[in-house]
Amino acid sequence: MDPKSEKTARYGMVIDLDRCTGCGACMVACAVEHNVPPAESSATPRTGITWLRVYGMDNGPEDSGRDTAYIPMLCQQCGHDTPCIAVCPQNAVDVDPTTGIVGQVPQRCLGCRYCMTACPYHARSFNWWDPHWPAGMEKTLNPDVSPRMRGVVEKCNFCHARLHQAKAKAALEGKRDIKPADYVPACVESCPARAMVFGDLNDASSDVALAAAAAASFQFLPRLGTEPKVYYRSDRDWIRRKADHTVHSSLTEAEHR
Amino acid sequence: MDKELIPRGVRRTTPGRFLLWLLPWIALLGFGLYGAYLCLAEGLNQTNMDNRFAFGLWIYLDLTVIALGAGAFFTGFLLYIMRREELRAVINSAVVIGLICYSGAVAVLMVDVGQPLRAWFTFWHPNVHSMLTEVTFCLTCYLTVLIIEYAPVVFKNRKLRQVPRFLVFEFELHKLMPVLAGIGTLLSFFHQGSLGGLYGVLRGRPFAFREELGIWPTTFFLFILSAAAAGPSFVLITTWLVQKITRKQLVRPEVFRFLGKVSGILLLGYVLLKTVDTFIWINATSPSIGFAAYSFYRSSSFGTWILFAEIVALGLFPALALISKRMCERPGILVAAAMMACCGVMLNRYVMTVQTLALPTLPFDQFLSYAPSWQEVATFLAVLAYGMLLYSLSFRYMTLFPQERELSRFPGR
Amino acid sequence: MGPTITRRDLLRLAGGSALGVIFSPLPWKLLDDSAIWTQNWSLNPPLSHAPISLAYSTCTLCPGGCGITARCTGGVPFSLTGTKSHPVGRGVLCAAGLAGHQMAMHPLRIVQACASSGRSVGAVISPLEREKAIAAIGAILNGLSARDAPHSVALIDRRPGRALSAVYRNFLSTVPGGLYIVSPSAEDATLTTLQQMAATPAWIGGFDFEQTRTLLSFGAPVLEGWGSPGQVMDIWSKRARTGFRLIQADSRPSRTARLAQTWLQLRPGTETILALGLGHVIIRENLHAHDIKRTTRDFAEYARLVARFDPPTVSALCGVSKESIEETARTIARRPSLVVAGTDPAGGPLPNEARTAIAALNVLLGTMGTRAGIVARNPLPGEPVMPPATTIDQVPDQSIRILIIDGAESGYDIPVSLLRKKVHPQGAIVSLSPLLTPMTAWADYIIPAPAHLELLEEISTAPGAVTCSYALARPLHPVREGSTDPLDFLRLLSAVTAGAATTIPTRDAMLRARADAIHASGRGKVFMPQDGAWIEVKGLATTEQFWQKLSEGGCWIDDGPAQSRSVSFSLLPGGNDEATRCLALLSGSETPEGSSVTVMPYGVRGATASAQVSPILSKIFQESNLKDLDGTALLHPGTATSYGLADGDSATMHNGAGTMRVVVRCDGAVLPGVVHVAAGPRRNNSDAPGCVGGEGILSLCEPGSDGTWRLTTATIGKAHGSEI
Amino acid sequence: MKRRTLMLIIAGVALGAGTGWVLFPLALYTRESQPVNFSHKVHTGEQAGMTCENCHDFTADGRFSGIPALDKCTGCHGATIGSTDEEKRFVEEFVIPGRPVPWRVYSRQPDNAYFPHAAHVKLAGIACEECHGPHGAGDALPAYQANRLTGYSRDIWGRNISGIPSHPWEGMKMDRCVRCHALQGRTDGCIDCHK
Repeated sequence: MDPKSEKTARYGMVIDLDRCTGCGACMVACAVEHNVPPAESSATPRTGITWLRVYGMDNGPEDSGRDTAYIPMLCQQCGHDTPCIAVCPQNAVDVDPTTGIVGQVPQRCLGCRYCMTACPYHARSFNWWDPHWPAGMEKTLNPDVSPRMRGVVEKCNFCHARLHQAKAKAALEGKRDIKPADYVPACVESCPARAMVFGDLNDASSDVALAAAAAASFQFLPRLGTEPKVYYRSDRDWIRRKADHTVHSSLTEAEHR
Repeated sequence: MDKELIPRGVRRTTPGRFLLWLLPWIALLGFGLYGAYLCLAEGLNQTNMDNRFAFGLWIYLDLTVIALGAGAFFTGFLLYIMRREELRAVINSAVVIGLICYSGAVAVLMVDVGQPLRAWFTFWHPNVHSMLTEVTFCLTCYLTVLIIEYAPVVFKNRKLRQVPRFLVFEFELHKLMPVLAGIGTLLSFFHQGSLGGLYGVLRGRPFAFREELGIWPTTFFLFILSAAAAGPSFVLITTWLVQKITRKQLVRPEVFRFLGKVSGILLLGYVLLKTVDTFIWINATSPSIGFAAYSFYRSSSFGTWILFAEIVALGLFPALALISKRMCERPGILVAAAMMACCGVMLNRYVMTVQTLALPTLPFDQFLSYAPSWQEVATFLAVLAYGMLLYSLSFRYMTLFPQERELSRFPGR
Repeated sequence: MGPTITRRDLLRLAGGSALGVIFSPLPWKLLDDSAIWTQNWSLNPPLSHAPISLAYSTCTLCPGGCGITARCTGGVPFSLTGTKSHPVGRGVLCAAGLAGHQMAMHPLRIVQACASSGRSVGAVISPLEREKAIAAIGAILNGLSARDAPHSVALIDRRPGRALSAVYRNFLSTVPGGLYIVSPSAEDATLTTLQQMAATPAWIGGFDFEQTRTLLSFGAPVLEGWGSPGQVMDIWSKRARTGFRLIQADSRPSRTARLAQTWLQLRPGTETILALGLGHVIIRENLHAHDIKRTTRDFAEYARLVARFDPPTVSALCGVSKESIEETARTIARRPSLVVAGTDPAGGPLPNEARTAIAALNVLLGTMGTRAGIVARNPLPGEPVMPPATTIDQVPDQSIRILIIDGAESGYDIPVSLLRKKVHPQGAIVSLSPLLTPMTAWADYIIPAPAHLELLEEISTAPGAVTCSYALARPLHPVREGSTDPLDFLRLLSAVTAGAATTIPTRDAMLRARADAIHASGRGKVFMPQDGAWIEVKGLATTEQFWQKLSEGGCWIDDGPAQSRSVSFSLLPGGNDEATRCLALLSGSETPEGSSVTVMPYGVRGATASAQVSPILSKIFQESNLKDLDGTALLHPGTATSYGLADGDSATMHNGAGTMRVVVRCDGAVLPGVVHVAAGPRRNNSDAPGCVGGEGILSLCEPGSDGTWRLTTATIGKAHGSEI
Repeated sequence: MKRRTLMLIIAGVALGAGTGWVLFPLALYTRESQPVNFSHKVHTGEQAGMTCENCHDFTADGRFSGIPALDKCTGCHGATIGSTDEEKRFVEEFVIPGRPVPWRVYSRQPDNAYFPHAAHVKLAGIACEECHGPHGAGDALPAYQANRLTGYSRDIWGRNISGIPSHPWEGMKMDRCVRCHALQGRTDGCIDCHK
């Protein structure tokens, strides 16, 4: 490999669903970090812009014997057959060869929303409105992330701006590879329950790689073959069963609905 | 002035009545353009689409009109390549319909995308793997072809013929027609197909995802076939409608029957392949990614009846009707069958667009519904009105049906 | 050839120039630039290029006291995170805190004194010169005689325990007829009750959560805003290892209830019965502390009372199975365990007997003063020890001339109807809130305080904590022109108040006094956010040094809890009447008549009708279904259909107190016949600032004879006509 | 006849080309002069002998400070040290009131473009002049020109309207970055340079 370019990483995440309490701190931290504007008055859960969204999931029975899990859903950074990349007509979506992060460039996007129909995780949001900030609040924008304009799609990129800064810091010291501690996404940093672990899956010794390899860890919709780099973990069987969408579960789901 | 423009030997209503006919369509066009303006000026919050229903009425109707507009390329193909001369009677009309459908679809797409000013990026930074790139390229190219094909029809106009250069040009173009028809066929083949591929490649949408033949999912070929089948039927219907509205006989009955037969044969082929594909999908494709095909039909009003309607009621039945000689003797049945064929294809496009998006993928998702906003409807009505206007003008001032003149001289032949 | 220019000539010229233009940069660059223009066509704000810096402060949105590390560009904060390894915040912030730096730019920020044009819905709030407003208040104050309204000035402090609170109390004690009122937070509710039950009223306690293994919570929002989020989440996420168990007794399927290992879904208003039922099992099975006779003064009476509350009876009344009642009693009897009573930020306090019955369980189990139980806490140095303050429901009606509502958010919401009832018709309500909350909108005068992180403030011991802490909240924004420091307001008010002869300290002096007292005590150590170092207070020679450390963002922590003195408690402080009140419950509460449903308001700390959150919290309230917008009504699907309602419908609720519009959300976990209505944030930009809006569900809540309003009845039906 | 036609067409071409090449740039760009006529020559030359890094340096976290803040200047120019009127004006208008100088930045990239100086200067060892040209030797600051349509500096596109650089350092559009990275054999994703 070219010595000029840094060693290739595969950034990924493991989210512990037994720790998550659905407090929503990650969602706010994410929106603040990425200069996502507050909702328009008529915005709804279906038209809002959330790079990261926490869903509630019940085990079915609706007596007090029921169990609930809160599931933070962000771009799963699919590592294979990434559904959104192939469909974009003008290369606004790509997977970064050195980090494995699926990137989205709003300035290239023409807003056809084909990628949104392609994403099974509903991890993409469209800018249905022009972005608006209350007077004065635009002064509190994060200088490392450019705000998006109306009519384009946006999504999680593992706080890539933070990776930029980590790399710049390393470069100043003449290094190409960053210190893992210098690159932590906003959601991971903010989680009060410390439910999220982030790092390089290629680095077998990293916490995230170990957690991802652990028995209790799993992916959502693994059978689609998109190999998400966002893993989840739980000791509760019913969650793992639902996440691994099988023919059987899909039928019972339908019954349930 | 108006008189001099009307082709020789045919009778057309008075300018006054013609204007009266145009007025409502002009009004509708105005209303529709206002809706489109709102979407462009205020942004797509004017629509009822959302992050889950990222495609809505517009995409569905684009697919539909392009399927119905396939008449243009397929008639051209049969006439110029397969040398089926009887189709010369409707080729001009078919071309106009194609032009309307395609230009309309492109116009709506320009409103549908969030950043129309960046549309040209697709040509400058194309992603060759994207079905949508294929669609964009073929659509624009084919639209140009249609315009060139439409040109001679215009130049044939009585007044324009007086300019000698135009006459020469028109003559030259005519020699070009077979080539254009060939190119048109090729282009249409690809964009009709890639419109189908659009959904077939959606690995993340188990309802739409299909196995691949070569580099294309099966929907690619099914869309081509269904469009080719629906096209002639639509030409048949429109011609019949024009006859009814103008109370004139424009083409000989055998033309209708031929169109019907062509449509029927293709439709039968489509139905067979669709059935095979559906079985593969139910038993292999969809289970392989963890979804039981039946679950798609349990979660809502989209019951299995849709499959039946799409394949049998609006597929097999009209196909058989169109093929059988005895039935096609009766124009009523012929037209009805053609309509059913078109409805079947429209239903297919509807299911592919709407049901695909309405169905949940994640275990905690809900089945979603969507109803277009008036701005969305209006924008599409604008296309309808524009089509009506363009067709009416073409019919009045150009020769869309060459047989009309003699038929009007010896009616009932 | 003639000189005449023909049409064709022009055509040729045009054609030529078209050709020329094609071969010039014009069309191509225009195409490119127009596309680049779309990058900022919607006038996206330009980003700052100023240098990046870090600033340390403390969050004052709630009494939790989490440490803040702010990233600033050109001195303006653009992102907040919890200060790493902060002793109170544990390096994290809650959702509201993460957007705290935006509160100063809140669209509903009030930046000048205002007066309301009336008390009816739709009355308009218009700016008024501050001095004029104060003069008007003074006129009312001195216009009314002590006969009409004995309480000249009353002040509601929703965050007691601050240096400011002490100044308030001081001021009010000097004013003849001055009255100091609190609305305690969920954590304090249990502790103040225990204080009332204790023989020595000076006793202060804290929950030793870290150590305890079983927590029985009666509706306390343990996982949704309790103490400092960092600490609770820490305990929760370690539960797999420590075996920490949460048992939630709650009628509502709150997040806490859904997540708790055990959820006892009891019928609304049956907390007292369940608590006494548990007491019954504990005594019957001899699970109580061995020295119970010594630590309590009225065990016999209590035992006699709970004898009547056998599991079958209780189960029938609460809707909790006999088995799970006994199971729960046995679980909490396996010490270390804790029992806490909840106070929903929007639902208001539990009735007295419920609070005592629940608190009594702690005494019964002997968790008082023991490790992992409720341990005595040393008072904060310099904090005057005062008897528990009154709550609004204890104040006689129409007895207040001027009611001041402090801007700080913490305790439960108070229905405006209740406030109005307590204030004399000619009296006035004055709000010091910097934000136009639905509650503030009802005030007669608004003297807005500076916003969050604009003023040098102090934040002391988090409610329910076992050790005291103290930190300063350094301002990250300049104070906005037109807002008034509450201290200045007191100064101006005392000038117009007859007999008010007190000197109000300056903010700096007020806080330094506290700091000096702590330094003088020589106790504890200071955590420094810059490097995470700990500095012994003894090691700091001068008070100035200590103050310096605090103003750099340091956080002072007392060493360890106080050595527990054995305190004796009364299990039935109310005596016989309380016993009879409890026994009356056995006859069962009257269920609402046919057409109407039981209504329970609920809310999240810091995001209720009396609070505003940053508009960016729309992500969790409006742009997702994670938390509920104001007026969300949770119903059981069955109940919904029986009233002809479906999920997502808009419905109207009505009772004697008023009418309101709600949005139906069906949830199978809600008890039939019960409607939980959210008092939360509204949609962004939906409040028209300056216009008096309803206070949501609280406007339907009439305080009952027991001074609570968490349960009311109303009719519900499909809404007709346009949005209200 | 034919000649007339030809002449007319040629005239047309000239007209069109003229508009496109001459009038269009004039219409497209604004011209603004800098608040202070700063002379790089004076500072970098014999008298002062400063280097680029003296003023345009890095902060500890690896960010590039770009145009220095006022305090950098105040370090030497706390009071007038030279003899020029321009410096006198600068001290009176900015240093004494402590008003930051509203410099217009010639090479400011759009907000959505991310260019880490650290990586290019420290790792790749690219000299400042390679991208910024020899303006360090310039005595006067050229007028700042902003594109009326996009609002970005003309130097991003390049002074030459055709987009073909007349000097190797001219123009800072994406294709230039891409070309160089391609030559370095680097593999990048879009978001490596877009934020």
